[in-house]
Amino acid sequence: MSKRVLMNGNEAVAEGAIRGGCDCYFGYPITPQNELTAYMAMHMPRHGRVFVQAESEVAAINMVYGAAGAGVRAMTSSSSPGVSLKQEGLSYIAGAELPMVIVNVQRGGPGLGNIDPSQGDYFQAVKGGGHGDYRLIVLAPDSVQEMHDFTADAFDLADRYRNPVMILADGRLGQMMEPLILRTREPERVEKPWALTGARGREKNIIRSYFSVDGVLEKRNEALQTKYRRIADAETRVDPYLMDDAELMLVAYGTCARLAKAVARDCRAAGIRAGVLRPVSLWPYPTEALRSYLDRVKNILVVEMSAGQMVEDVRLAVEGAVPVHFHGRMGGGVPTTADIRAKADEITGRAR
Amino acid sequence: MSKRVLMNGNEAVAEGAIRGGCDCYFGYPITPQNELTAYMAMHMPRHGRVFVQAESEVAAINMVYGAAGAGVRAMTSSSSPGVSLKQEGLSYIAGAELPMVIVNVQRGGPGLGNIDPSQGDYFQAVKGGGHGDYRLIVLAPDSVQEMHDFTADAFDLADRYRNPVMILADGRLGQMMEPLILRTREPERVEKPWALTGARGREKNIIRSYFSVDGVLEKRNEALQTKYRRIADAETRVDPYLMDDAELMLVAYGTCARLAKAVARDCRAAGIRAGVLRPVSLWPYPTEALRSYLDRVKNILVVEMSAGQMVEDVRLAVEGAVPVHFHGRMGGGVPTTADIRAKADEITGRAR
Amino acid sequence: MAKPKKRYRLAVDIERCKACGLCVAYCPRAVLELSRDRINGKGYPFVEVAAPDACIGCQSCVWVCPDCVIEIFESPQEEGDRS
Amino acid sequence: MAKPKKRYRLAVDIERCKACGLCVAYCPRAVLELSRDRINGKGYPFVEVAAPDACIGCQSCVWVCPDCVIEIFESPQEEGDRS
Amino acid sequence: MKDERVILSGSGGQGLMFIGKLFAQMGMDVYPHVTFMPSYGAEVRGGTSHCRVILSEEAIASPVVEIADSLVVMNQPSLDRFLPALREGGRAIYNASMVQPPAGSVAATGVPATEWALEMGDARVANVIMLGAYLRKTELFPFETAEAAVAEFSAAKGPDAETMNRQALKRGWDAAGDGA
Amino acid sequence: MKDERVILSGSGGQGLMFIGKLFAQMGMDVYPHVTFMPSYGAEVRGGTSHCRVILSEEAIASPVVEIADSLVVMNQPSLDRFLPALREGGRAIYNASMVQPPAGSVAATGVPATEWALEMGDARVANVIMLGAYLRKTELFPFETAEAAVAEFSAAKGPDAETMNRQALKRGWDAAGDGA
Amino acid sequence: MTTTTEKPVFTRPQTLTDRPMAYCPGCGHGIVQTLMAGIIDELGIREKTVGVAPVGCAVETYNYFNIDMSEAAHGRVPAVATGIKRARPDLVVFGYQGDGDLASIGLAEIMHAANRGENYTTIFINNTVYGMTGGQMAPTTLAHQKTQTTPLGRDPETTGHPMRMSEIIATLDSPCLVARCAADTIPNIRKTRALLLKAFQYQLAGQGFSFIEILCTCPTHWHLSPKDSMDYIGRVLTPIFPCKTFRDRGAGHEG
Amino acid sequence: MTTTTEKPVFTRPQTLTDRPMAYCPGCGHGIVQTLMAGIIDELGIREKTVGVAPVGCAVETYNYFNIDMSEAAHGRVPAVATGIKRARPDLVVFGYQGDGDLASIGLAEIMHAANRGENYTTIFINNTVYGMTGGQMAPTTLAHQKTQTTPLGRDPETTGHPMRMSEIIATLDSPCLVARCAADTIPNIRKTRALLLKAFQYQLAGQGFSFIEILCTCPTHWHLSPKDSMDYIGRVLTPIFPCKTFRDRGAGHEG
Ligand SMILES: Cc1ncc(C[n+]2csc(CCOP(=O)(O)OP(=O)(O)O)c2C)c(N)n1
Ligand SMILES: Cc1ncc(C[n+]2csc(CCOP(=O)(O)OP(=O)(O)O)c2C)c(N)n1
Ligand code: SF4
Ligand code: SF4
Ligand code: SF4
Ligand code: SF4
Ligand code: SF4
Ligand code: SF4
Ligand SMILES: [Mg+2]
Ligand SMILES: [Mg+2]
Repeated sequence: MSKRVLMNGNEAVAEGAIRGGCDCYFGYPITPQNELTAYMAMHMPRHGRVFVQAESEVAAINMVYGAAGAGVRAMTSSSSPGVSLKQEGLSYIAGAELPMVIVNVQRGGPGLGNIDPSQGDYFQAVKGGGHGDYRLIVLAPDSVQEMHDFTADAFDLADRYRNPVMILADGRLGQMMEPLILRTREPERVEKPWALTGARGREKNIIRSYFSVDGVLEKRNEALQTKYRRIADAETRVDPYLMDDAELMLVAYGTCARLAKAVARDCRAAGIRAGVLRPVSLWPYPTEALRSYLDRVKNILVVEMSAGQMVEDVRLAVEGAVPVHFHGRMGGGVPTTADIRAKADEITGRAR
Repeated sequence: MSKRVLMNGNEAVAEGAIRGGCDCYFGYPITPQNELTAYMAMHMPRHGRVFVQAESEVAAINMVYGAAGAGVRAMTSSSSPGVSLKQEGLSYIAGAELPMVIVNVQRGGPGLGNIDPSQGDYFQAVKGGGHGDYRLIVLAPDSVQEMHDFTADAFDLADRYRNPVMILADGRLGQMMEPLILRTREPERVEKPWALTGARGREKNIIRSYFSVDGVLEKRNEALQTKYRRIADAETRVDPYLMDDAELMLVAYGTCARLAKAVARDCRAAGIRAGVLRPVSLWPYPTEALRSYLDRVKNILVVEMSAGQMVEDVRLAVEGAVPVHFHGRMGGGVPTTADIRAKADEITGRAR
Repeated sequence: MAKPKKRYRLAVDIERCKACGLCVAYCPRAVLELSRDRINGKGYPFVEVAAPDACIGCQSCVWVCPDCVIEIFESPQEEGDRS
Repeated sequence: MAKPKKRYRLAVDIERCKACGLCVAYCPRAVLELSRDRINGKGYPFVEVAAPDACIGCQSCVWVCPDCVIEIFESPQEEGDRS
Repeated sequence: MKDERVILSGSGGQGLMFIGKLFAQMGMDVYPHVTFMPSYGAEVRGGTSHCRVILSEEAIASPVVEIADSLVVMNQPSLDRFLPALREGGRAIYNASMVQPPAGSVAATGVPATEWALEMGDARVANVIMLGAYLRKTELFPFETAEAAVAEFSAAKGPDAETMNRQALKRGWDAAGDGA
Repeated sequence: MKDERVILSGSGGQGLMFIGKLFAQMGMDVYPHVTFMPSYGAEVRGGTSHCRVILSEEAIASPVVEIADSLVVMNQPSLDRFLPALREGGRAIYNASMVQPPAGSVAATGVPATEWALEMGDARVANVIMLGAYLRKTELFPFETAEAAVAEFSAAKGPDAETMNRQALKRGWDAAGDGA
Repeated sequence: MTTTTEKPVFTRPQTLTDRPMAYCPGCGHGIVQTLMAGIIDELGIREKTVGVAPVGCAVETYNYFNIDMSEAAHGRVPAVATGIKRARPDLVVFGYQGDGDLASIGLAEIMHAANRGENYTTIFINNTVYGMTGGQMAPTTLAHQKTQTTPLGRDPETTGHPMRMSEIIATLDSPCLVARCAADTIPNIRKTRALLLKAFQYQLAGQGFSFIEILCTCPTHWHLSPKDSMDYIGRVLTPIFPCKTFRDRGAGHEG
Repeated sequence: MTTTTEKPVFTRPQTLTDRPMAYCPGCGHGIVQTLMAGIIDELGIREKTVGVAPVGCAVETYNYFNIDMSEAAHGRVPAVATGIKRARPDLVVFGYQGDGDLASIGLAEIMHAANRGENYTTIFINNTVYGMTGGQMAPTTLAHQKTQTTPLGRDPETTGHPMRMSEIIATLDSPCLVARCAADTIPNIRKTRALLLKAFQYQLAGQGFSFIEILCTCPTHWHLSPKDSMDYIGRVLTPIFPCKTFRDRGAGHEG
């Protein structure tokens, strides 16, 4: 085994960002992601990089907008209520096509809710909590290792497509410690001829999303949609587990995917051919991958820590071809493997 | 014909709110809804009611939270970027179950975009732009008369369910003038024993969405979901037009629904049996109503001023039973009847 | 005519006490002490009235107590009144 | 020795002018006037140099012009130089 | 009743919104469906401010007049911009003081509204002169209806304005009489 | 290797996180899968602060121990709260200075850790005494491994702390020897 | 004169519920909230008072006061209080805020509520840190103070100097009462009580916005004992945050 | 001495593009932006200057200046400028903001950027209204001034008194230069230029945050002619918003 270190998910994200070449971090404290901000406060200056505790989440996202516009790798992180406050800024960032990384360590909602883990912000993340037609690339890690790796990857992805990338995690992934192999790969570096660096020896650059002349904004939107199709073609990520011969397909991401995998193993021990399709990119959603199993699969069980959000994307992919079932917990509740297993038994007619 | 007055949509909303018993309005200027705020500035004080120009949209939504918590009818309005800023507040309001009305006169996005009409905030409105599992009741008027009536209704609905209600309009509906019959029906008045009125002769009341004790927030969420099902059962609204024998079903709301209706008439003149299913409540979505036509309908054409947002709800309802087509314009563009007609012809194999 | 010295009774709601020690520190008469051998339900060595007779009813303990643990009563002046 | 009086040429970019009249109002020598009979492409009766010789080059017109319409040049001192 | 779709356009200060609303208001008493759409957003540019009014027997799909029955234009950019939207055989009422007569198969009526308004002592009534001419041409309403509407709309501006506007309406109306 | 699922719990200042992390760290060198989960959120209440460590050959579904192989409890509320989570035949190591011996079919080992720590002159090392006892019972690691880990973890706190912690570990380890 | 029955000198205010406060031992929030409860009792306004609790350590204030209360999103207490007071001017409304809440994320809201002269009372707990989230830098954190997000101490060159909110609020014309006090010594706690009482009285008289800043301990994140924390206020905080009344328009005239 | 060729006295600054400004006739934005362009020319920093444009009438400032520029969401200019300057400290950064942008929705951001002493220059256009959206009340609107949202005039009792931002910013320790001037008379416009120049110089010297408030006309929403608007500044505005330098730390020392 390579040398592993024990870190919690929040710290793993922070160190992933640093190794991913994050130049500037702007954040505002909120539980359950404070360790991330604290880590950045300690380590960014040590690397000669920028850490700023912003006066609010709104300020933080707009600082990121500024720094990203200036062509450096910039990042912010928060948890649910704080991420809601960033929605206007995210829409601006997407509209101005700025690369940046945002981390949401989700907690129970709605409102102040609580600080327990949740996946209640799926819609916000993948459909667009801000205004207008735009997309974030959304990655959903399910381990501390992935918290680390995905964050580092996110910076490359963001630069490659001039698009914001969100790491959608939850309080449990943020708080738990696991062994972790630290990233050593160098970040990909792309030219940013569009960045604000001073108009020396070239035309001036403008970072904007306002296009008041008739038809121009629509053209911009069409270009965005074209880019989104390009991203969907190239960057859809999925993790199939025991899916080769599965008749029961569990679909779950993040924390729930780990539970689903345990349940799948457990089911198989009991003779139920279960497998897990874990969407790793939540946008672009692995619709095609999911569809590719529909000829063999007899039932689908979606597991989420929400009232049923991702299940809509599953149903959009399935289009009625196979029954889609749902097991969800809300407001900080986390499904147990026992409950998921019971649901699986019920679906497959093996209820005990 | 009853006595009609000529008003633009923004003023019609404002006067609808006043006649709907709005006690307090809190707003912040933004085009294309400034006439609404201006009307309230002029008329609320004349009725002895409260008008406050807040320092921001964030402040405005939280003032509404305060006033609604105190048991009065409260409202705010804005346009896309401003509504994005209200997402945290809306999640709090939904979580605390406060009745209130919010109006979004949508404009082109993402980002600063432009001030032309748009339906790009559909996802935000119906899926939840804020964090956590919550729902707004979302009504989509398609005329100045409905701007007026729905706003007045919205206050009753909000009180009945202790739930925020959104009027989802667009710049065109806000700016255009049409004749209007002013509302005379008295608002429904419900008791609000939960409101903050001073703990005189009763237990204290608390307005909150924070529930830190294990399991309590989940219970709250379950109660919310139960309420949402109740709303879905009772308050789904739909407007079928020429649907009795339609083989081509156009699905569109608001501004696009008017266009769709003209296209349907036009199609029929050309021998195409077209009809329009106009969702009036966008949440709860008229899924069942839509499904009820699927045995006769051969094609569905969804028309939106977006890259394709409501079309997902149509596809969720249709589940692959009938082909679902889409025609959309973005970033302030409005479909023309000619383009919709051309698409209809293409779908029905009558392309000219 | 010299005023008769007033006497006070302190009522300590020990379950509320978090043993922060502020009342002890601010009492001008060393009336109060944190328990050396007892703890309350939350595990705190709550405050005890070590020298009840010394109390002058100045309320300093009340002013500083963050948990409103202590109530003070002025005892009747008759002899034999203290239990 | 009396300084020879300097002479100035004003270059007015009439398409930029919005006829706000500020230069006219602030010119100490009544050099400028809004046109009474001509308008520019945007429909504004742009500013005209009515009394070119009166200009003292004080730049007041430049300081107040919101649209940077006017440029000023000091003319060479030779006679016959003005066209 | 014939449906009527009109675009009224001019420069910012020429009061097109006023006469557009006035026309919509008149239409409202007669037509079941009426829309008035001001220019806003990306439309406000190039020196024109405009509005569109539709009077219709049928529900109106879009308040944005795609093909107009009539144009009322008070400056040149307005004519240039909106002439393509005028239907074959449509009518254009133009402010002859500031606009060149349109070419092509257009029933064009020129009224030197700005000149006349200046003669009348208030440049601001040029719009009502144009309205008078337009109304006469459409033959949708009798003069009395128009006069009453103008009076009502002008009332808030005081009796002088009212008189002035009545006169302006009449002047436009008369100018657009037979053969004009 | 056997999988191990342990809940370590006590009051806020008793240093459970420290020994929990230490244990996870030791496990990391041997087991492919390790999780350490601190209590947070709704779990932080009722006078207990706790963490859960899982060492496993297989991928770990949930870092929240639903059924524990072991409990390490340093105060009474901790035992009361977590005893139900201990599996049939599981082991409980309890701080005999503050906790009543558990009833039922539990392999319970009491160590008067607080008392001993006070004797050693630093109440704060009670946690390491508990760790020593726990490690001895699990038989997962030799003493030397534990000692090295304690040394490494204590290093940052200075040589005195390191010595003290080594001694504490030894004392716990010995106390939990055969028959304890 | 002799008394024959026990006479209460201090008893638990009726405005306090039985719920134990969840603050850390020795926390300043508890001192202030006990004072407030006593004042609400004294003024007899418990049944018409509505409080607005912040997000911060005081988030569950509604559990401690036996009055109607509202939670507010982080920083938005002034907006929520404005909404309540405008909706029901007959109520007595107070907003209770920490320094992160008021001076950082909610700075625009407090300034504008103050500027509008909203007729409610603000109690501002300045403990120079974010208590609830684990002791991060607040706008009021002192230069060189170590916090979770200033692990080497706050560097004024890059993170700014401590913001003096009373001074800032006092630049506005509308507030009727702006003062800073401290909950450290007995005389100071008494003064604090007097100021709070005055603030509520001004509100009752329709005088408009009042702002009472209270320097409070956070023993937990100051890493000091409760008593040392109290001493720290006088020794370290008050030289930088002077206790004084910056505005006192006096009671008397309505509106 | 006689000259033989024409000598330029004033020519269009290179920093200005050819695009006509979209402001109304006589608008103060144009006066200030012409000054700014001249200063950028004078300092020779066009190629390393980055401006941040607000949402407001000046939203398309990037069309007028021949420099790199960023749009910012309404009120967030200071955050965006902070992001840019922190990312690239070698750039010269300015934020340009209206009174709605800076004093209303963006109040927290400007205060905190000022408090952190961010090393960029703020140009604050105070025209006492929301120009872009049609003339609503701004925080700086005068008492009794009629606007779209105060149709009967601003009532200070319910909507507050005009906020004096320079005075407020000057309560903070970090800013190196805080001043108010006016773009009305020739001497005042000259003074404005001098202040703007100084602000940029201080930034170049690493002195930190500077704040130049400029009283500017909005003839359109003041319903006055351009000239009357200019006079209105001196007659009506400056008595309430005194033109003065509130802080000038002087150049000289770095950081
Ligand atoms: C929008 C949002 N951002 C951040 C948080 C996290 N948060 C909770 S309390 C708090 C700060 C508390 O500090 P302060 O206001 O000083 O109160 P104290 O706890 O010190 O009394 C923060 C940042 C939140 N709940 N919501
Ligand atoms: C979030 C958001 N809210 C509101 C608006 C609408 N809006 C645009 S500019 C503006 C105010 C402009 O006023 P000011 O800052 O004073 O600039 P001015 O136009 O007067 O120069 C407002 C409210 C917006 N674009 N975004
Ligand atoms: S009242 Fe005074 S003397 Fe008595 S215990 Fe309290 S502080 Fe001590
Ligand atoms: S001040 Fe209160 S909580 Fe603290 S020790 Fe004394 S009684 Fe207990
Ligand atoms: S330079 Fe002076 S004198 Fe010459 S035109 Fe301009 S203002 Fe008038
Ligand atoms: S100041 Fe400029 S824009 Fe105004 S009239 Fe003079 S030249 Fe024209
Ligand atoms: S963290 Fe600080 S402010 Fe919060 S309760 Fe504890 S001592 Fe009080
Ligand atoms: S509205 Fe006012 S501020 Fe805006 S451009 Fe016109 S005059 Fe200038
Ligand atoms: Mg604090
Ligand atoms: Mg302004």
